[in-house]
Amino acid sequence: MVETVTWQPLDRDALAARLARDIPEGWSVNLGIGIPTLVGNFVPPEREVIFHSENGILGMGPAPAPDKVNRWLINASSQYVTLRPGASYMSHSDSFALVRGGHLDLCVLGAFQVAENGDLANWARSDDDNAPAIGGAMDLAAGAKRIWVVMEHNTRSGDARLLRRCTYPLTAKGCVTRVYTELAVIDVTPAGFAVIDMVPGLTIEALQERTDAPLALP
Amino acid sequence: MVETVTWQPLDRDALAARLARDIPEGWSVNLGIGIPTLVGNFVPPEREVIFHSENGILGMGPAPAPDKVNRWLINASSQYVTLRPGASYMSHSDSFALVRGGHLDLCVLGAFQVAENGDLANWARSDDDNAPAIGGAMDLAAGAKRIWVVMEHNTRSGDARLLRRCTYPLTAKGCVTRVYTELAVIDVTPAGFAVIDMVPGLTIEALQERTDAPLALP
Amino acid sequence: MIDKSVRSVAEALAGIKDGATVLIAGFAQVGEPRALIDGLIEQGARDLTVVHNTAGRGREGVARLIGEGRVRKIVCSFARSRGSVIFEEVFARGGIELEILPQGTMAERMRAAAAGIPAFYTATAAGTKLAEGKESRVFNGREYILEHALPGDVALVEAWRADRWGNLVYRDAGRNFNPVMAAAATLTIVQTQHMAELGELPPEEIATPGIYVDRLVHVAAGDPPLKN
Amino acid sequence: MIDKSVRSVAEALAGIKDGATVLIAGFAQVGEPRALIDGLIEQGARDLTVVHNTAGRGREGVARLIGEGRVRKIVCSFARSRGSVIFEEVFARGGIELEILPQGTMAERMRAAAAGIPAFYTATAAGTKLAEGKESRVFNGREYILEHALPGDVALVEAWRADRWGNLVYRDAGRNFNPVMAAAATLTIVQTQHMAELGELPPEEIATPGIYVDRLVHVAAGDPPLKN
Repeated sequence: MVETVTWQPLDRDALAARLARDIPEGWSVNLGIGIPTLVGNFVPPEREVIFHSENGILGMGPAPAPDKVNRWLINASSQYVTLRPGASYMSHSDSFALVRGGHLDLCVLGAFQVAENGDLANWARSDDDNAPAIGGAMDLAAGAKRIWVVMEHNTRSGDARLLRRCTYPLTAKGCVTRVYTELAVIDVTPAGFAVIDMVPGLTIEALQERTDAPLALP
Repeated sequence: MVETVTWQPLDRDALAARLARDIPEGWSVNLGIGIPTLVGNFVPPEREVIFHSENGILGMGPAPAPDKVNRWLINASSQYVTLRPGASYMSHSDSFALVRGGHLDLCVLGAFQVAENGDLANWARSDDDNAPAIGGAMDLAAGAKRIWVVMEHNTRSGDARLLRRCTYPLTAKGCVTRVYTELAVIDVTPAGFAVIDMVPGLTIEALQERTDAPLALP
Repeated sequence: MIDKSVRSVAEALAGIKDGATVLIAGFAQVGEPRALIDGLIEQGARDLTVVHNTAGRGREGVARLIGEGRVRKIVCSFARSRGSVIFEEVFARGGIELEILPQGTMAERMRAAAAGIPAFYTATAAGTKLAEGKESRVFNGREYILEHALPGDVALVEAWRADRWGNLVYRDAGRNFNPVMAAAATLTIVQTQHMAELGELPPEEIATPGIYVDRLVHVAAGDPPLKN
Repeated sequence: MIDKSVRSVAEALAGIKDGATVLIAGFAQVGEPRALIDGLIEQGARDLTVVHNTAGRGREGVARLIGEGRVRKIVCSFARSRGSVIFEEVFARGGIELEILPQGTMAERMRAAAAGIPAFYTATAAGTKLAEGKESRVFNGREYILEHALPGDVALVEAWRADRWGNLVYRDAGRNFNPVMAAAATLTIVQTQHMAELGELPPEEIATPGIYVDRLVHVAAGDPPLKN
């Protein structure tokens, strides 16, 4: 099949911005490492969103100017951040009690794979990874009210990441509620994946070709 | 048997003072309702003992002068207290985490009965008490490193309170390590009760007569 | 702009349903959200399960809520105690269910609800009458019982200072059950003695972050009543 | 007079035994008790179980402790990650045991140890490879796994300010694992950037009360190193 490319994938910033559009004022949100962290740059400060970091910060603001760095104020990705008025500190145990207790409206995570039943795989590419870096991802995946995944639609070698079943070790079962890729926004529903947005010009058929699990239009 | 009364029982204040003598500097201590509360009056302020109250105070000082009352500062017996320098506040959940986690060196409790295996009964005089007031006694009894009981040696009708086995419902099993009465100080040992002090003039035979469980001298 | 403050106690309490589980903070009237309790009586919800340290004392507050026949079940650590006159009378005629919990177990069951822990083991009450009917298990030679999370549909909380995000600071021993109850309920309603500007409360001192708070009403209730 | 301060790092660390479980706080070098870690290397205890968020990064701190062959087992949430060069090498040749935990489960297991809870249920990691060999149980239709308390023989902690009772205040994100580790160990050793007079630390702000602290050494370590 010859496909006429009449559409453009989103770049990382545009993808982060696309996701940021959907975060309403008042939500408490944790942003994972990678593209998720970029999301914070696209939530305008006048839209009050309360950003949480696992290392005990609630109410983070954007990165500081280079000459205004507070070396005691880093996020869970070890990046310097600022505090918004209204911010507060807590210990690691209180911070994860908050996570595990379902008090975050949203956590945005990167992923290797997402399955149509909402299963998430984002910490190991193989069962043989015997010394992985898990951090807080399993706690966040199991705990937040909503898990939105932001990832590239396909691997570098072109394999699908939106699958019938994950082939990599799971981070959590059935936790993902929405996926943002450079091509589309896809809800995870009881009936499987449902495409709710695509980049202009892209067809559902072209998207399906790049996707292992069946896609529905809502 | 005719007994020559050549000894005097301690009054409440003397009993509290006797117990207070045995609390070393540096201990963290919770005092229950009743005679235990009096113990605080007999620890001189220069001997630094850290008094805890279940409602979230660590580092209580003595009662305030009547014109210096802070209505926001009460202990677990609902009495006005003061703060010592070095005091801190915590929530109820943190306060009982501290209790349950074994961080108190000592809790002094009143009791109805103590058994020679350390069982404590201090919340109900009958299995039929279907609406009791338990408060924090079970948590303290199960959690503190040491439980010292302070109580009258006998009931008003003359029955023994130091028993082979408690007949009242238990507060906790095997928790009591020492008992202070107006007549004696008695350790709870793996072999049962061992008298370590008596009021002057009292004989072990006279004390045994007032006690259900066998008493040993250490 | 996030602003959790509402204009009246009635607005703060709107929508509480019959049958709700209501966590009511405070310890011996210190840090007790009395205006919200009175408002709940006005509001009218019935058949409530109330979690509070006592079964009410005197004739006001939780005692009055019970007296008005609105509490199906009370969960507390002190039931029969000095001044629990209304509870006694209602309980004697079978008008209220009672669940007695050790105070620390009550606090920890709410902390578990807040922290996403459905159940935990504790040595408190093991081997006692209160352990009857509860699962027990031995760890390292000691007996523990299994206790379950105790979540609230609603929490009523009193703060000393609050900002529009719902960040709370408490005064002295007024903290007590307030933070754990605030975190353990689906709908957390706060009466605050003072309102602060956003950013005014020190980030190190905030004992309840606003994430746990839903509605906020300014009630300058003043000091707790003097005890005799 | 209670005075938990000692004169040197060596004195603070005296008596730590071979085979001890050592909780080491800090998150990405913020709030990390580096002077105590270096002191532990000097002190000489071997065969340690170390609980720390990572398996060490770079060549200093926990990484160096591992590199010197003093750690029998590392319990962490990040093992293989950027900069974990020493761990990688020691692990590859079978020179260290590894227990990987989700970060929140690690924190909560220590909180349980501090709070007298031998075990609790959590949904974190349920249904994943990390749940293999762990008990699981369904509550309200959801699967949870049983996790056990994780107590330390020793905790190494960094505070911003401390008084002679061992009351601690932390700075900004320097709080992290410090309070929970301080509370979860039998012997809690603190390095503090500043000493305060007793009564100087506000009772509302003390994040670790002195009851959890055993020894205190003044180390004006300064700000954490600048990240690039």
